[in-house]
Amino acid sequence: MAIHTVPVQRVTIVAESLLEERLLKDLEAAGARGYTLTAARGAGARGVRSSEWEGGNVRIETLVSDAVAQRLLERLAEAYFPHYAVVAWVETVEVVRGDRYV
Amino acid sequence: MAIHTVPVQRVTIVAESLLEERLLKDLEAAGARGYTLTAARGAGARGVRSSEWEGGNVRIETLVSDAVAQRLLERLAEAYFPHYAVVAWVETVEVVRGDRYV
Amino acid sequence: MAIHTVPVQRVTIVAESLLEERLLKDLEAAGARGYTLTAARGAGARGVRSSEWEGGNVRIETLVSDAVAQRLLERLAEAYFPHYAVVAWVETVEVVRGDRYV
Amino acid sequence: MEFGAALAANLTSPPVLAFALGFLATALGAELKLHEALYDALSVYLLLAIGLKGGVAISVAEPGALLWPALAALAMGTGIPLWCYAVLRRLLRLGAADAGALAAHYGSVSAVTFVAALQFLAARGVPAEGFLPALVALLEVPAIVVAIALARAGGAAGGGGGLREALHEVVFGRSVVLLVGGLAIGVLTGERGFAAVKPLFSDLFLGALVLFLLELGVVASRRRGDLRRAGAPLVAFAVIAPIVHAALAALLGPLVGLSPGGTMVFATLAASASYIAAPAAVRLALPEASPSLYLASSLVVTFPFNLALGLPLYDAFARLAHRLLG
Amino acid sequence: MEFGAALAANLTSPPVLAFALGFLATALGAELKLHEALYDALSVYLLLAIGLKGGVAISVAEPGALLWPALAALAMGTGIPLWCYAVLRRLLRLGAADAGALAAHYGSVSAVTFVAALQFLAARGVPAEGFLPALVALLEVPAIVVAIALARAGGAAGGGGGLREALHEVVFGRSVVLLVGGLAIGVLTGERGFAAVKPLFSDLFLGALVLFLLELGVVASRRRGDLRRAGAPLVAFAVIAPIVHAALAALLGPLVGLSPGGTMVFATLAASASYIAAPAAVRLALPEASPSLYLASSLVVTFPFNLALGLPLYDAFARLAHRLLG
Amino acid sequence: MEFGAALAANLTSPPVLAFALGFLATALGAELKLHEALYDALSVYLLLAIGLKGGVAISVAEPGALLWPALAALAMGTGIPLWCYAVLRRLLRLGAADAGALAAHYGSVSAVTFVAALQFLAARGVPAEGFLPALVALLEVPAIVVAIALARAGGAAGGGGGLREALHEVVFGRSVVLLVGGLAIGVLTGERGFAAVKPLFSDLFLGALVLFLLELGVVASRRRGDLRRAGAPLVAFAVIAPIVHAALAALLGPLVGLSPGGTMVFATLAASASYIAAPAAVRLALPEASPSLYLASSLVVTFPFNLALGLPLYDAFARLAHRLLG
Ligand SMILES: Nc1ncnc2c1ncn2[C@@H]1O[C@H](COP(=O)(O)O)[C@@H](O)[C@H]1O
Ligand SMILES: Nc1ncnc2c1ncn2[C@@H]1O[C@H](COP(=O)(O)O)[C@@H](O)[C@H]1O
Ligand SMILES: Nc1ncnc2c1ncn2[C@@H]1O[C@H](COP(=O)(O)O)[C@@H](O)[C@H]1O
Ligand code: NA
Ligand code: NA
Ligand code: NA
Repeated sequence: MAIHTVPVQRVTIVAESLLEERLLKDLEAAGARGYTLTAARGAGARGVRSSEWEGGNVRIETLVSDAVAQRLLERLAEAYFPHYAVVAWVETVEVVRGDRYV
Repeated sequence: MAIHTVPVQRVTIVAESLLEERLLKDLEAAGARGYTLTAARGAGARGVRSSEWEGGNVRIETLVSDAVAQRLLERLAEAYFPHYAVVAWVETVEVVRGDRYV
Repeated sequence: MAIHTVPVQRVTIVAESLLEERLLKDLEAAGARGYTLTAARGAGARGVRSSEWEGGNVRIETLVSDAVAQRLLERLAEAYFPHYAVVAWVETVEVVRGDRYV
Repeated sequence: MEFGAALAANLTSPPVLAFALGFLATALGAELKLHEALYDALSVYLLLAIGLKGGVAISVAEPGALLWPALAALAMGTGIPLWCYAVLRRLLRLGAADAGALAAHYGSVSAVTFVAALQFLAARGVPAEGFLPALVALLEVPAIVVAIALARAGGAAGGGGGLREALHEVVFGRSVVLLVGGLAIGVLTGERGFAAVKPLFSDLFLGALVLFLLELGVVASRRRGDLRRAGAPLVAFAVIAPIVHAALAALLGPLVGLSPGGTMVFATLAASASYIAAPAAVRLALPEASPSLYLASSLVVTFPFNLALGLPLYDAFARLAHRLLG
Repeated sequence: MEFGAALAANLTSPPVLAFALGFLATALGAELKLHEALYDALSVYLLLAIGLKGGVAISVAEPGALLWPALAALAMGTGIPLWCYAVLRRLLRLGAADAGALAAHYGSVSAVTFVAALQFLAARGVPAEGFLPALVALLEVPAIVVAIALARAGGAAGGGGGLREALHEVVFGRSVVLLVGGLAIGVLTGERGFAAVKPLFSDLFLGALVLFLLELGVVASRRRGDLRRAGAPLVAFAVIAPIVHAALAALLGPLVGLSPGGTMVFATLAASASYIAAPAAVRLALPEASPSLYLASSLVVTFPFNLALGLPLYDAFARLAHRLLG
Repeated sequence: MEFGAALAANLTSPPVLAFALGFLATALGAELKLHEALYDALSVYLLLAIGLKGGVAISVAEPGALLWPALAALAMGTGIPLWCYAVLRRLLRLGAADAGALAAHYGSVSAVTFVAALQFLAARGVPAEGFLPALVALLEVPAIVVAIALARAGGAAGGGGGLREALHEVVFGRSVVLLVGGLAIGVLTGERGFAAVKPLFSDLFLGALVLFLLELGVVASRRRGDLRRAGAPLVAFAVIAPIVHAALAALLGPLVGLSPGGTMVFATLAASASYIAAPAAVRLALPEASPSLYLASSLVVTFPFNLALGLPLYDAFARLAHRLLG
């Protein structure tokens, strides 16, 4: 009797840590029911350095429905991508207790 | 000559850090051959606060076979989901040296 | 009007932290345009202990094209797998602003 | 009169003010939380320092002086959870898990409240027995075990880990090991050995306490929203129980041969509620119990109450008890 | 003559040498970066200690002495960003966002440079007003608000968060809260309360500063590559602006009743550029501005310049101003 | 007689007891590991403090006094790995990589063992040359390079990084840079500059050492299982080699003009095995070598042996050598 899982979207956002509070508000506004955050460092188009002095990056994962994922990405594209060091990607994963995320 | 990869299951578990030791024992019992753990914070159905004072969350990733993944999720559903702040999801990933995980 | 995403490869590498500098050079040499790094701990075939005194593990994620992913795995297989505690896996994820990674 | 002066001096002492700063700044939206590593370092330091100084004091004390106070501590450590559990189930109508969780917290002790009591006395030049840190170690564990067993007997589901895991968690938890380890080092190395580490473990002690209380103020403030969930009866319990426990301990003090200073500290220990060892053990052994309830009571109500008002009050209790029974 | 001796003594003081060690070792490829938790702990400690000592000094100062210096500080805090913004836009042809960002940095202050100035005086036995830390708190915020508003008026796009978020970020940011909180604790607890925490917050202060400057040397060194992107005109600005600001402040000092020591510190504050509060606020409110420009100027040029050469120079300014106007 | 008293006093000194506490508590299942940030902070502090104090001592020493001891140190630093490598390959039949790894560890030095030697003398009022920290820096690097080269010549595969990367790792590693940097700052700032940072870098030193040894006890205890993998012959090597090296260095001491105290420290340095710089370099340059072997030997056997029994023994060696040759 296999355990029941359902597919949801996992959105991962990497951003300079100064944006943490603002991003978490946007997550909530977009309808996310939870998130997991780890401290990170990184490099990208903007170089390795800009984030160091200002406290590194945060890596935020959130399990959400397709619609919420879509809303979230739109919000990121509009409010952050032009000026801030923010990267985001999406995957489909199987979760247990899927009703908690949608 | 492309490098050889094989598909395995990646199970990610996020849990309050007090459970770390117990979870790692369960991982081993379920047949996992290794794990990677990072310190995390988060919020979910139980709110952002309950975990803070008690030391945050841990995020545990383990690459395992389908059968082990199944056993692990069953164990989580039975022993943790009722009372503890634990979230888990599964994905299929491609690993090099796949024989080490199954 | 759905936001545009493109599929790229996400390579995740877990390695003893002493190798960080060397691995980041290899990433760049293989053509990766960026990475995200978090501090981690773990256990595997080599046991939980060997990494502790020497500073734990690093978990490196990089979003890259198929070709770069392939080159990277080859490099890992050749230069690290024989003697070092290094594990790597690959997934396909959907990113926004995909042109930045390929 | 004397109580009023002691209260005023206590309310303007750096530790109390640091707690207030952490609490208020957080309530106003500031981000003052210390890095977890600093919190960690401060707690290791404080526990080891308490232990070391206690051990050195024991090394020069006459053997046997500790016996009666130790028995009194054990009596309090098993008695408090018993009556707390009964009161919480009957009067406050809490479930077995929540009642057991709270009983564990109020029966166990808070090392920081203990330290604040020592400083309170030191600032007034009142002497206290050097072996008191040994009582902290003795009081920390038994109440947690008794309370968890009560809750289990009362029907609370275990967390899979069972009583044994929770017991291991407290007995081999950091606070007990560092306290007991510090005591042992202090006894073995004595005053001569301690002299060389005194600049770190003694001179800096109160400053470190100030930083630690800043952090506790932040944490308590973040949890202040839980007060509503706890409700008025539990808040009342969180104020009344400490006073009752302190009064009882103050009466015991002279009977087991404690000085007025030692009696004041013993009363404060009885009044204090654990917010480090107990929450961890309870979370593992009584997962049904709501952390909001026990943390709001012990950390948001009892701890600041003891720190600000309790210290001078329990000091008055101790002096009164010595006048009556001494 | 006297300037030469002061310069030599300053260049061989432990804080300056620690900065140099961090800078050079990093340039040679060594990995000296402190753990972020240690950096965090040191900054909490330094800010709280500055505040505490300032508060204790205020508690024994005559009331009113602070009024004129405070007004002078506010005048500098709003004046500096105005002229800096104009110069940067006109002469250096920077865009609104970059000009506003730099104006915010040079109008605000560096607490570490302030501390270095106090130590410079202490090493020479020159007294300074105890309330000076209050000026640091007063100077930290206004310039940032003024400069961001200027840039917005000049056409810089907001970061979505708006001026209000940036304002909250500085007013409730760690440095202001710890400084002001420390001042309040110091005032309330007074000399008596402070005595017990003095071993931590006073005796260890310079040692902690040495560790902090080691770290700043490392960070500045890692950013030294940004100098090229900044360009010669901006580097010149980063040296000339501090000297001009210090000269103006040195003239104001005797007029508002500051002692020669106090004047020297006030001049150093005016000369200093923020590299903690301002970068965070500017990043949120003016995301178009390039961090390379403002961090290279304030951290790689102005900070070491002030630390090594500025301190003796501004001391000479202050003494000259007192001879002219005192 | 004198040895017995020194041994007893050493075994009840706070650093030795702290190591024992960490070791025992961990063996009993307690979780005492310090936060990595605290470990990091303590090691930066200890290395910088050693360097600073050494530098200040050099600034008042007569030039030239360092020459012969430095040459003796270089001779030991290149000689030890040579004979260790030969013995380990021939007698213990280890492979090239493992033999080279161990030779690197025993030829290099442990800064904490060095510090313990200084404290051992200080507790007895025995003076020692102030420039000794310079020998630590001199001894740290050469042995590692020699040993890795030997292993490579003996057929050990490189880790891709090559000898150059390993060399960079040690020369620009934290311990060498902080030691040498501290020495330079100490020389430049002299006794006057040091006075202001003395409360942090001198008074707190032994206390910090106690915390560091607590952590080392924990780490050694976690690795105690590796002892079985290492095997009896290697355990014997980890006890005998230090004694032999100390004896040789004790004989050299009087010949190069070291005082009895300086000779004791020099002998201890020769006896000590690296467990920070060498493991990192060896892991990069000799990845085939088993970390279990070299860490078990240096950290689980040699370090505690030196700390508990070695110090009084090498002190006896030094006094004997001075009676024979002085
Ligand atoms: N290709 C990539 N793979 C993984 N993470 C990336 C990549 N590019 C950027 N990042 C992360 O996103 C942050 C901001 O990127 P950027 O805006 O490109 O500077 C970096 O600091 C990295 O942590
Ligand atoms: N939707 C979600 N996405 C990502 N992480 C989550 C989500 N919900 C919960 N979590 C994580 O799981 C932990 C426990 O969740 P909960 O039991 O819902 O309080 C949280 O602290 C988060 O770290
Ligand atoms: N099955 C696994 N799942 C997740 N992470 C693993 C696994 N095996 C190994 N690792 C990680 O890779 C590191 C090195 O593994 P190993 O070389 O097997 O000792 C470990 O410390 C873990 O962090
Ligand atoms: Na109690
Ligand atoms: Na300024
Ligand atoms: Na050696």
